[in-house]
Amino acid sequence: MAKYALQRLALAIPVLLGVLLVGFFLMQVVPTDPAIIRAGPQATQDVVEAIREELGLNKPLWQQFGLYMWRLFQGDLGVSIINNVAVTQELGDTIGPTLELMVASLFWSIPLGILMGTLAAYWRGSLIDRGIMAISVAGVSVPVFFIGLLMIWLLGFQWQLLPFTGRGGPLWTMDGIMAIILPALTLGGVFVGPVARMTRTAVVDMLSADHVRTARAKGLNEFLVVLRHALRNALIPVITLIGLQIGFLLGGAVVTETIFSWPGVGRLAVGAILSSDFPMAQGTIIVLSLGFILINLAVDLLYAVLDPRVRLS
Amino acid sequence: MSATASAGPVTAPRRPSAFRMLMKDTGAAIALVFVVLIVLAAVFAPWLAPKDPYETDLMSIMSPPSADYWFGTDGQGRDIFARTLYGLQVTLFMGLTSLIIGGVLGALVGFLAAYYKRLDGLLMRFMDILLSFPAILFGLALAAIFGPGLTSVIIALSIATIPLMARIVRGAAVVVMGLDYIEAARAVGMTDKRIMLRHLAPNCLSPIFVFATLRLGQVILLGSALSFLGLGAQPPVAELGAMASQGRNFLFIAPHISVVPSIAIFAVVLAFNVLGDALRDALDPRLRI
Amino acid sequence: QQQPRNQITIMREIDSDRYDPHRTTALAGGEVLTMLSDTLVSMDFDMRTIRPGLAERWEVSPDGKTYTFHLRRDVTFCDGRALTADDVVYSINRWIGRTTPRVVSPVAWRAGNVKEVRAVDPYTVEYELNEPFGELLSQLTQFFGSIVDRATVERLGDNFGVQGFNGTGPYCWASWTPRSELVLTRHPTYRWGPPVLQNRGPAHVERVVWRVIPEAAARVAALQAGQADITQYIPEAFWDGMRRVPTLRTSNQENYFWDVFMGFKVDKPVVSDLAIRRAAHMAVDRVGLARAIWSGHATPARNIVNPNALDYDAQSDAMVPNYDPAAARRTLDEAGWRMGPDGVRVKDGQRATFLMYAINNLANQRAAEIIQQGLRQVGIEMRVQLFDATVAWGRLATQEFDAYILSYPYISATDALSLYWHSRNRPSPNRMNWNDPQTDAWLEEARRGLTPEARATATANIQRRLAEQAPWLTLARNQLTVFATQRVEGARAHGLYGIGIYRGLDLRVVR
Amino acid sequence: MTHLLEVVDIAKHYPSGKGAVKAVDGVSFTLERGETLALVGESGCGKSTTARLVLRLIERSRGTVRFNGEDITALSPGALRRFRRNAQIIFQDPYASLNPRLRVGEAIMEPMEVHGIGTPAERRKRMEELLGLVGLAPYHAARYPHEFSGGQRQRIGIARALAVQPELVVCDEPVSALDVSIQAQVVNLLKDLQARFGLSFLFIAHDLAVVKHMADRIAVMYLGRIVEVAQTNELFANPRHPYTRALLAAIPHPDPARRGHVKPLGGDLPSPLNPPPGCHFHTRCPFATEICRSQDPVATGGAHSVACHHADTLPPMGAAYEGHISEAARRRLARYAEASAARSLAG
Amino acid sequence: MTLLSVENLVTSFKTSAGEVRAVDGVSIAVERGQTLGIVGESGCGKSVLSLSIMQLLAHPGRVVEGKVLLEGRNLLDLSARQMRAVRGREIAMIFQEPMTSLNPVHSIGYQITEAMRAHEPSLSAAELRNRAVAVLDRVRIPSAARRFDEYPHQLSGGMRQRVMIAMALACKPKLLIADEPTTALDVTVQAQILELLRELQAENGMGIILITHDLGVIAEMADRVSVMYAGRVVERSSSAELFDDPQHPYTLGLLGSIPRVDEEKDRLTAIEGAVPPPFAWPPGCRFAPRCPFSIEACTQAPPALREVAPDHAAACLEAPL
Ligand SMILES: Nc1ncnc2c1ncn2[C@@H]1O[C@H](COP(=O)(O)OP(=O)(O)OP(=O)(O)O)[C@@H](O)[C@H]1O
Ligand SMILES: Nc1ncnc2c1ncn2[C@@H]1O[C@H](COP(=O)(O)OP(=O)(O)OP(=O)(O)O)[C@@H](O)[C@H]1O
Ligand SMILES: [Mg+2]
Ligand SMILES: [Mg+2]
Repeated sequence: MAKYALQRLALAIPVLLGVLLVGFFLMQVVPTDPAIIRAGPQATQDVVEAIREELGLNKPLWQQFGLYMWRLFQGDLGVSIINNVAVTQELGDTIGPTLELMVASLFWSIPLGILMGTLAAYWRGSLIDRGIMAISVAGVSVPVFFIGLLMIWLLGFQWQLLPFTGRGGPLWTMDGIMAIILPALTLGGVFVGPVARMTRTAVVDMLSADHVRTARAKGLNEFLVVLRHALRNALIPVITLIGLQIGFLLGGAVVTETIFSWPGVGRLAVGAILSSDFPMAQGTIIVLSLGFILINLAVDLLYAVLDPRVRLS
Repeated sequence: MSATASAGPVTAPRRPSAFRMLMKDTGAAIALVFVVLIVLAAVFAPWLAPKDPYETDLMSIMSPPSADYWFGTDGQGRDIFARTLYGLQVTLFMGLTSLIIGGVLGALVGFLAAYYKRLDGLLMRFMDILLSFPAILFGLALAAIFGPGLTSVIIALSIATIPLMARIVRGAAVVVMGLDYIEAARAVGMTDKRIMLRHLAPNCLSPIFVFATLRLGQVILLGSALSFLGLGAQPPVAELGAMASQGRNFLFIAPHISVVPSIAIFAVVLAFNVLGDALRDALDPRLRI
Repeated sequence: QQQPRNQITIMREIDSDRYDPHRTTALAGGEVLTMLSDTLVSMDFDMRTIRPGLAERWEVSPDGKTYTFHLRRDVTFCDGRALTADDVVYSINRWIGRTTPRVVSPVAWRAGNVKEVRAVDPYTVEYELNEPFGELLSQLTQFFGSIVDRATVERLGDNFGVQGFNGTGPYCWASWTPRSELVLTRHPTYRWGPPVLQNRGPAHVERVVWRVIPEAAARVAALQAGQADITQYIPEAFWDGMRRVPTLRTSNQENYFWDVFMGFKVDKPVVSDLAIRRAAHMAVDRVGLARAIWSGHATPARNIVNPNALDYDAQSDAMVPNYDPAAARRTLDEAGWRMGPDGVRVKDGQRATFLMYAINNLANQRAAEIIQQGLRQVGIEMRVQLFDATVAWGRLATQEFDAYILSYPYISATDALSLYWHSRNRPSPNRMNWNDPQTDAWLEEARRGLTPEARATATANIQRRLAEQAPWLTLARNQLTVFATQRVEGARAHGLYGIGIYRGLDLRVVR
Repeated sequence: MTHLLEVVDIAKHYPSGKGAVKAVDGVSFTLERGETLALVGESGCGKSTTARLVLRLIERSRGTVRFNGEDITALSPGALRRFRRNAQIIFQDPYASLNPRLRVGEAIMEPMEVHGIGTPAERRKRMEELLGLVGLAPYHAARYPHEFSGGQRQRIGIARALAVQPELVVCDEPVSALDVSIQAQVVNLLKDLQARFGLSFLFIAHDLAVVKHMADRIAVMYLGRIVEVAQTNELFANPRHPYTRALLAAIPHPDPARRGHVKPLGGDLPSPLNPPPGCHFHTRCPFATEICRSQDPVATGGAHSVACHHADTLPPMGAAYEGHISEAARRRLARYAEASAARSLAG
Repeated sequence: MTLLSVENLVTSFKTSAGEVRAVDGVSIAVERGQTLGIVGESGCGKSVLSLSIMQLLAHPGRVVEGKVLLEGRNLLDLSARQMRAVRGREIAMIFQEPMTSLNPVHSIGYQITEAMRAHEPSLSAAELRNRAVAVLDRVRIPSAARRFDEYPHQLSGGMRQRVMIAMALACKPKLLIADEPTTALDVTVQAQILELLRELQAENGMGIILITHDLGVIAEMADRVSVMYAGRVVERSSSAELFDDPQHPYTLGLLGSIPRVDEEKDRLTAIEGAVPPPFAWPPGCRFAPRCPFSIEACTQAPPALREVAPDHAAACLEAPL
């Protein structure tokens, strides 16, 4: 297990380097000179030069990369072109709300998706199955923003049930909870479908597996058979696939944050890109990728916990 | 091994073609017809559209669907029906282009990785790295580099498709590579190229096909989301995501402006997904993801 | 859900890049800065009468060149330090670029042609001009004239108004999350509010939260649901509906001068051709535009200056070409612009195409598309590029584009004209690159404005000239309505520089 | 005269996480023209790997393989292609051995095409001949593999292997996946073809009964090594290696009278990842002594070679299995065979 | 009383090609302490028969006719709940693939105790563990106590099959159905497992239904044999009788097809053709198309299984041959 974990970690390292490299080159290829932007439109040539010097932009590329890595290592991603705030600080402020939103969406969508998938698999071919699968395929086909807009229109505006204008505060306050419901419903809404489909497939596979027949032959009741022998095993592939789908969720999060004015990294990223705030854009992209890598790492480890074949080898 | 394997029929009834199996599934048949209609509608948008999609009618701003404007007009008094037709064109173009670019490259990588085991580790590790960036991040990064626009979106989606296709193809190809007929082909002295083209690739087509259909839906969703965020197609281009994005400001007074293009995206993606599911069931039930 | 009792939330569409009165000209900056700081004099709701501010009274020398301001003695900054004449001198100097490090305010000219600003004693400031400037007091009411604390400015450097602020306003800087939320807290010892308001201080509410909600729909719903209290950023499309909502109150400002226009760079190819510019005037249906984009809550415009503004010249209104696509085509035909195969006219191998820049907001987006379509009908192609507000200002200062859409507030004809048309103000805000010695001369005359008649004549001359040369297409004159929930009182629309809530001292939570 | 095939100390080690999987670890044998050499052993002992090494479908870790005196492990790509005309393979899984997208006729003609044998018309003719040879009809050529049963597919696989007229055919468990009745058909076919074309077979199997029926000589493999090689009858009559004895003792014979004669061998097959030191078999061997645990035994004994330290001192095994088949059964079987032959002639 | 008797069992599958009777009127019987061998080629319905007895048929399969009497009680009449009490407790089953029949994510100890817990919920954890270790010991798993917490993938194929047997024996069933328990194993391991089964039967006196396609295994293990072909029993007798006096042409064909170690033969006597798939089963005798002795009448009506010798039945018009 420890070895497996290390292996996974080792695998993550080139990926990590890739992310950082891409982040670095992002800043290299943007059509704008960071020094000029930093200096402002009226700055004189020597001011720009001074800033170039300060930022190390005159050094050869590999040295710049080293410098960049060193700064990164110290948690320095530069400052926003727009308002001079340290990128790390902005990221620090926005990462919480993003995590909050993601967790809140996964919190309900994964259990529900798994439940739906399991029910559909168990009653394969029945009306229940068809109904659930119809919902799921609709779920994977619907644009996030459509769900979001419908939520805002109906639940927020027409019926005035819930707020939709950003974060209401920390999650332990009533306001915080009320404010997160619609975004979490929206973001989770696009996740239920995929999870249900994956679960159904995996559980159907498992239900026809030999060991499930063995479990039935032992005289176990159906609940235990499904729970311990079909679903438990099905979770292994489902977890992996969920890990892969996290990217999908991330995309949804960016849209959801934008629609609901949620002060998260996704919205920050979009804003930074639209305002050509390259350091900020770079920071958000690095952070989002890192988050994704971490989640996948966690999923891999969880996978190992669930699967003794991996855990014990 | 048991003796189970020979239960195969002496004269099995000819396996029904995938197309027949598709048509047996009502949902899939409808989806197929729908997809064909959508493609036709997109291709013939200039002839089908009753109005110029860019013509602004300042006398009827945000008017609800009517006999004159079937889907109503948008905030600039443009015919949403016409714009939706053109939007389908843009959306499908975006989806297909990125699918083809990413798919071809990905399939190439997948085949090479499966065939040349020595390349496998390297290529797939690289694919893993690509896979570590969710598509949306490619979208963000490319928009950051080249500025928002359809081209950025297409490149981003192509790149994001490469590792997925590579994995699918490699997965399928590795299974086929393990089959004896590949070994037989090698034993007979065939060249690598011949084996790949004649024995390997044709037997990996089903998963490629299925994946492509399903991926097209995903790509369209992603692309329209990027446009919705303002990172993709730029106004006044009639792109469904961008249209929905513009309309959301008037959600409470003229919901149809957002809802119509959203539903159009939904319908297109749904059709591709239903079709993809049915294709998968028909071609290769083991491919369920 | 309900707001805390002592808090008021004001919504807006976009954020400012910074909150430094001498470095920003954005409305988003100004609306907050009027709460964070004070000016020497204040503007009444009639948009003409100057009232006391930090200066309780003032004298003007007979030659109109020296203004003496007598400051209140009870004024303190948010950090508790008392305000003295030195602060005023420092702030005005900073505005006009006479401090080190030098700050370049894009609107330094608004302070007049300053000879020197001196502290005569701790509570008296002498403001000496090189030439008379009839508008000085009105200009000093604007947020550019805000008095700031030198120590804080020097401590924060580039981050002044980004990471902190120190002013004498009714509210103090608490925190800023760019593009999301800016929080102000009450200045507890404040009691020097301008006499135009009922409450002279301290403010009734403890916290004012400025929340950025980019979605118009979200703002509308948030107001209706009581999640926020006040906003002036409701698209006109919603106004009629919102006015019928019983839980909301509205406040209109009649004397509101805020115009949306499209300016042409008169020295760039294609748009340098008067025929093109005049044709553009004739191709754009401004009545339709007002109806379409602003749902009828904007006044279709012709002349550069609002008819209600001081020194408006009615005659030049008639000289501005009216909407008439047929005439536009004729004009272009006559000028030798032949229709090309792609529907774009050509003359001497030059396609009738130009690039337009604008801030990326909903109204601009929509207006641009409509104008684009109108121009296309007469054979002119307008390429559009929209920029996020944060970058747009930078891009608008360049020479990359041929035309641009912007909107701006003004106080009077002189104010409006001297902002944009003096050759000295090139490249920005004179983005038209209008370089005409005659205009400059008229402008000087109007500015000096020794007699109202002389001033009126000079401004009328400019208006006529510009109507003739058509470098500027006024698209619409906006109206100001501030929407508030029944929960708050005192949200009266003011409109100075487009700012809805002036100082915010009257704001009060009633439920 | 050289041997048709001479394998000398060939090995294949697959790298793996910890150490190497020694799938084949020093195997040597020879095969003469027209002879059938069987390779038997339990699952995972390296039979298929040996087969692939012989055909150079995988690269060896060590050793040489000579075909007609030529070292094929050193062949250039062109020479290797020529070699492939002379050595072919038949697989175990009838479902995996045919490309489902190729018509059966194409599958059989393809090897000829690759080697440029004949004109298209000649190839077609030869393909039809081959189909007839394996008991199929010419009209089958236009069908796809999925339209055939397992036994028929195995015949197609045989036809494809014979298309290039090889001298050597490696049969990797060609009948293990088939039902008994079909198995008999294929075994008969292989024997007929061998007699007719003078083929040499390297015949891999784990069913000793089938091996006895097919092979001239038998090599018994255990964990990547050959432990005993002998003429078929000699091996059955006088098995000298303890493992060979255990294998023979474990066969359940279709004879209730012999019920209970099965003597299981204790323990499991060790992993080829880290085979036991010394004689690989010592962990399960009832006769193992100290020397077995430390020293590799060397094969001795010429025509009947054994790799066992105690080969000469082992107690005799007792009489080989002598079947008892009742008279009634024998008579009926004969009648069945007659009737069957008559029918197939008639039909 | 007969331990288990199956009478005229018909199991059908609804498929796209129509209804398929995979088991078509099969009757078998097992006594306590006796082993019934069921032999037949792939696809003849052996597994479907055993799953029908256990009522574990997957979806399209359904028992449409017949009786399954366990000590006189018709299992087909039981409720789902009652049937669960029978499974594992009175009839246990082991399957062909030891690799996949165990759940890879649970320890083998858990899987064994689970069976016991299902039937005796009152047992404490410690008791469960002790009994599981004891039964693992019984199936000769070395250091059983340690193995208890191991997972299937850590065991060899033979060990896994032993665990399967241990699981089946956990509740001391009266009848064990073993569906090709050794097909996937090597001969040496097969011999171990067969010996183990024989020992356990001697100890417990349980009845065994042993399904196989290997006549050698039948000869080795079975007391009585039913030969199946295409969903029907074609011959039934004691094991000794079957080999000494085979009566059905199919049985003959099978015997002729296997190479015998004790015989030198040039050619095997193969059965022509292949087993037809269920939807193509001919009317009349299903073996008729492949049978060298078939006559016109064979293709008319299915021949009944009738006594051709004492305690020896065959379903052939020609029998006794
Ligand atoms: N490509 C490979 N990589 C790693 N190990 C391998 C590979 N191929 C085979 N092995 C290992 O080599 C050993 C011998 O395999 P091989 O297939 O030759 O056995 P076999 O005797 O043919 O067995 P079977 O009767 O099951 O076909 C096995 O332990 C197997 O796991
Ligand atoms: N789910 C099913 N749907 C349709 N037909 C089925 C199904 N399961 C089994 N059958 C049919 O029932 C017949 C008997 O199958 P069964 O599995 O009992 O054979 P078997 O004798 O156990 O063969 P093997 O030796 O391969 O295990 C087969 O021909 C098969 O086609
Ligand atoms: Mg093998
Ligand atoms: Mg079976």
